[in-house]
Amino acid sequence: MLDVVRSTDAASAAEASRARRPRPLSGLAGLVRRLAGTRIGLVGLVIVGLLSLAALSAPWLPLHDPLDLMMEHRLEPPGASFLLGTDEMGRDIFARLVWGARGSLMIGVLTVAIGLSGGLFVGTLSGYYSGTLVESVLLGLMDIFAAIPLLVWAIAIVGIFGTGPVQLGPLLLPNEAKIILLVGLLFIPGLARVAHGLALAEAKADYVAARRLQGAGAWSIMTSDILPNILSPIFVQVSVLIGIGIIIEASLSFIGLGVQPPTPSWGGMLADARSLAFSDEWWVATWPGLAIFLAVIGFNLLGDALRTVLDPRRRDGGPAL
Amino acid sequence: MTAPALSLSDLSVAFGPEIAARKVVHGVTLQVMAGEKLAIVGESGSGKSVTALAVMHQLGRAGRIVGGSMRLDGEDITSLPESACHELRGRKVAMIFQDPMTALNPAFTVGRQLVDAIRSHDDPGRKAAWSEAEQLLAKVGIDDPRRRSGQYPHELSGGMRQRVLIAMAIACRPRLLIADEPTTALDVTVQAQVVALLRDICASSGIALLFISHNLDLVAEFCDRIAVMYRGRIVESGSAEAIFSAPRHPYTRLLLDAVPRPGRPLRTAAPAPLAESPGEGACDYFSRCRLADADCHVRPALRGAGTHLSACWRSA
Amino acid sequence: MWFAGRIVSSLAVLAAVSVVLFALTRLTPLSPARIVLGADATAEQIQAFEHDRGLDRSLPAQYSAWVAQLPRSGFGQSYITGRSIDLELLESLPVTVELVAVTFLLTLAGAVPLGLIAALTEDRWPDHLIRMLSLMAVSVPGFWLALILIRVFAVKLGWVPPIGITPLAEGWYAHFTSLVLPALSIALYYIGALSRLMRAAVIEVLGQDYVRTARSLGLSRGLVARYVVKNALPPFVSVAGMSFGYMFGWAIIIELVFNLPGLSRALLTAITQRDYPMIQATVLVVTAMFIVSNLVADLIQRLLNPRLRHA
Amino acid sequence: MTHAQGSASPLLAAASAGRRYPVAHSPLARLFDRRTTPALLGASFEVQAGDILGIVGESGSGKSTLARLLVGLDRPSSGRVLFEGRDLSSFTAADWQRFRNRVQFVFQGAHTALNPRKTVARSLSEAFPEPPTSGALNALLAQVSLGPELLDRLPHQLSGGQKQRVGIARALARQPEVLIADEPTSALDVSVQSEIVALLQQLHRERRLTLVIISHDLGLVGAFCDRVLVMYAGRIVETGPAAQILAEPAHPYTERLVAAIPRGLAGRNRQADPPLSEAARHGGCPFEPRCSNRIPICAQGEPPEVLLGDRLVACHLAPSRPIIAETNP
Repeated sequence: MLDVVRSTDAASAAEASRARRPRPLSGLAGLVRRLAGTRIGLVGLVIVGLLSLAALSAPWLPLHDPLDLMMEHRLEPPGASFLLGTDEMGRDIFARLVWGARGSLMIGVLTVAIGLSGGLFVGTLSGYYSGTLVESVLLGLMDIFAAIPLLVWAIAIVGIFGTGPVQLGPLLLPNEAKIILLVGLLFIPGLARVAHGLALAEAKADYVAARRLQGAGAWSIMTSDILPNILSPIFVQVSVLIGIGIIIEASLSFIGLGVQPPTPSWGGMLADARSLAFSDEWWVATWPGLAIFLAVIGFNLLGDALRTVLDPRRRDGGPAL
Repeated sequence: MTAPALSLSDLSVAFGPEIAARKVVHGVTLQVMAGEKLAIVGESGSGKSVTALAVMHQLGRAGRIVGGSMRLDGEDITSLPESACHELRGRKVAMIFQDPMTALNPAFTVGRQLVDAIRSHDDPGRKAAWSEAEQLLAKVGIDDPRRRSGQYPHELSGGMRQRVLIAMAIACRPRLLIADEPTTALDVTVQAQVVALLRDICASSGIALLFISHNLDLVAEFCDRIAVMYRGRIVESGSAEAIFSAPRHPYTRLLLDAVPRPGRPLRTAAPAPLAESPGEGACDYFSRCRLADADCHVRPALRGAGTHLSACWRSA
Repeated sequence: MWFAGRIVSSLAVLAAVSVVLFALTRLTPLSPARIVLGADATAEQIQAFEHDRGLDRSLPAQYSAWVAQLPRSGFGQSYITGRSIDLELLESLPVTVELVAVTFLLTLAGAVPLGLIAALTEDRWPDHLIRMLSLMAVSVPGFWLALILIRVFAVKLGWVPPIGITPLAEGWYAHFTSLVLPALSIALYYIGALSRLMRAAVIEVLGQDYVRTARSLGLSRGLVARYVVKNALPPFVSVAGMSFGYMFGWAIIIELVFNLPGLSRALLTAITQRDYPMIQATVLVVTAMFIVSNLVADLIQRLLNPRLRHA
Repeated sequence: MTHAQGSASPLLAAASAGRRYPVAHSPLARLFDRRTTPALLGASFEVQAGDILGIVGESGSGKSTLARLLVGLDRPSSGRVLFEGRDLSSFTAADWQRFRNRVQFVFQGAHTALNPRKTVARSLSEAFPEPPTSGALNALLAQVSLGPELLDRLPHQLSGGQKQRVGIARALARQPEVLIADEPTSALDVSVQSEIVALLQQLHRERRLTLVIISHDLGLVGAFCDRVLVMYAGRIVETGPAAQILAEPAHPYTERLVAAIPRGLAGRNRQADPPLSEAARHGGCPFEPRCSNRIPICAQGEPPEVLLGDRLVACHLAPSRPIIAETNP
């Protein structure tokens, strides 16, 4: 029952049912098709797809103005005129949810984009130059970064710099940009460690030595051999990290350090609804919470599906935070 | 007359889900008598390891026996509940695997693992088990067993680990010992020692040995009988002398020629050109065979006079 | 030897982190004097304030002065209240540590058995159920869960107090129950994440050759389980150690919801007041906790893994 | 006497080439921990154009390290590796380019020899200095008896033997004169092994390819190579013509290796040497702890290299052993 057959004979026999090598990505379309082939992947795709669509098309949807204070409609329960009801200030909750999705998804995706590019860069470089000063310095730097409890630092830094826009050279960074940069930077060490381990294994593989014997340069080997081979196990974590990014953004907004009012955000809506959570106006605190939950579970489902599709051999539980 | 230690008749094993099952062992019949050493020889994918795992009831979830029967010491073990499998393994049949580097638990000392093996059937008590463990280590040729038993696997060489594994396998005096390529991962000099150890153990304890290998030269040195497997079927079987000196199946001949031997030039013919593709039910060796002709579109059965059998229309 | 090296490197990391943190607080465009003294403070007043606190000196000079005073007067005084920061931390830190400790125990109690069950029933219904639940657990934002828990268990059912912490003086049980909801709000995520990790680690070990060896020798299920767990624990321990540190971060948010007098109150108050010495001290303490918990996790991992021990 | 690219220089040579690896992984730790482990303790030998040289030894004997030094994948930490009399360490970028066009490497046919995400066509194309035509790719595959239908396949869609053939084809792309192969058959089934050996022999015959074959299998190397070099614990313990070494090993370690070759019925009831202590020895003969012929001097001094006919043997006892092969024609 618990036996796992490992001998070469049995393995080759079982090969028919289970691919042993990760199949290469054949374009985004191919990946989406394979994701949709799994049940959880399909659910994840639908959730993430619908949310993204809603977020992108918010300005063109027939919605109430999310900022419009209709004091005469304060705390109206869900119904025909207000699909999900209104909040304490008489704003339409549904409209605010749709507009709030923009910030949540954008921040989630962009933080991971920063973490991913940084992590891949550091990981590949340090893995390829294993045993040299490059690796020591980069990994030492990552150790320092990794010694930082992410959330506390995010809170402290936003606290220190304030929630207002910050001038950085020619750029005026709104608070959202600060959070994206910050959380993205703090995502780097975890991804870099994983990438480093994978790149190290690839760099030791014979095919890399073969490339060196062909006179291929370090850059060419890193970009055309190592990077594509470590991408899919890393990719599996991306989805999960987007979910974490969304939760962090919502948490920061909840304590007033994230997306600033009046811009609608899910975390901010929950902060407004805090006092109502204990009263009978349940809907005010329920919908934004559900929205976060739905978005995060959508990305987590996608992550699980990606794991099955891209990397059937590795089955770790994903990063914990 | 005593029953054979192991008797397989018409055993078939398949992998995969019911609808897409792939048969990897087709009707294998063989017997190993007590104290006898039988070798199964074949290339990877020939089904030799799967046959062994079927005997151990360790096919995993994907694999299952789909035909035939297995008897161990006269007792039918074809289908057994999990609890009975536990009784079977270690006590009646034990197995050693190819890679000694990964087959020992890295988190426990070798003495502890040996003691666990000893105590898992007929527990003689902790103290007695430890002294028995030291005796076993000495028996498999490990110097200073007391010190060695306190060491972790990573502190031992590959040859020594394989000796420990052999000690664990014979700890409960099984009737049958299955060794799946136990020497492939070892250096040649160590390989010779491990083979010698297995031979001595069979001789002194009467344990039957089923030795799985891809090297005919190696098994011909010490096994009594040889069965050659190809694509899940036995294609030739007989005494080691008969097979080695008068091979009948072209695949056996290929295996014999493939191993370089000192004092003999390599007979390395280029692979035969692919003949026309055979249909269903043709001889499995058809596309690689130089002798194949129209007869070979029908798969030959294992046949022959006496104990030397082969599955080839061309064999005399 | 190894441990000494590890402690030295941990201290080095802590020092590096403190530099970064110090630099960040000093690099902000806003002078704390503005906040402390109010909008209509004169330039002279501000200068005097900054001079008093050494804020007009160069960054390295400020840092070395700060380090020099650490052993004598600890983290110094708050800009705002003038109180000793050490005293302030001594009041708030125990609350947070206790909350995190309870959270951690809840997490272990939930994650280990669930992960084991899921691994041992891989691809059958208990596994599917646990995986689905853990997936949901890691998707619930903790502060929202806290709101729900308060509404259900405190407001509707009245089993526990909705907010605040009942002092230990009022009885062990009352004290503990007042911590259960906040702890659960944090723990649920980690139960989900760590049970998945445990499952993966056990499944990985179950596929190892030595487990096959143990089975082929007819070792009892209990023994095989012990073999598996001892080998599956090291990766679990390392992530669990890291999680212990991360829990402090979530504790800050959850404490706010439950209005607990922990680090959260200290930090968030300090943030609104731009009380930089206080922010610095709080974050540094949490970071130190994080580093120590990772160190302990490494130590346990070494004890569990003879390969590392002998290296 | 110096050779400047003279024809008298051997094609490839090692002059007391040794390699030690630092114990500490990072350069910072190496400042404090200067310990090193020797992988190769100084090997000297020559490869002449057209030779087939076999290097034999057990795992950890330093044979793979030696192979990596010969092909420039790693630099010796002591001694030199010479190509046509020139030290590899003095090579310029242009020299390396030329060297790589002439000396190539075949990896063990394990699953990491080919990039799992690159098609056969891509892996082979990269081996050419210039992007090749499809005709060139087909011709290259034909040299290793593979058909063009494999070009679009990924490594996991190939059999073990096919993978190894692609690996050989990759090494042949620049039409090298020297091919160094590290365990080219050890990952393969016996029946496939012989096909790969046949392919290498054919290449040697048809293209006068110089071959250096590294293997743990003395039987294979002995049957295939002209000259054999036996390594033990980072040292060369015996060098000589393959036939002589197999028939009449002079070093006790070689003797053991020869005795351990499975020989079918002929080897029946052969007694294996008893296992001996596997402790490493510092100072003295490295093989002393395992040697059944040892005498007191073996533990004290490193054995000298003794010339016995065509052979070099590093053994204290070598001069006193009767060598039959030497007297035979």
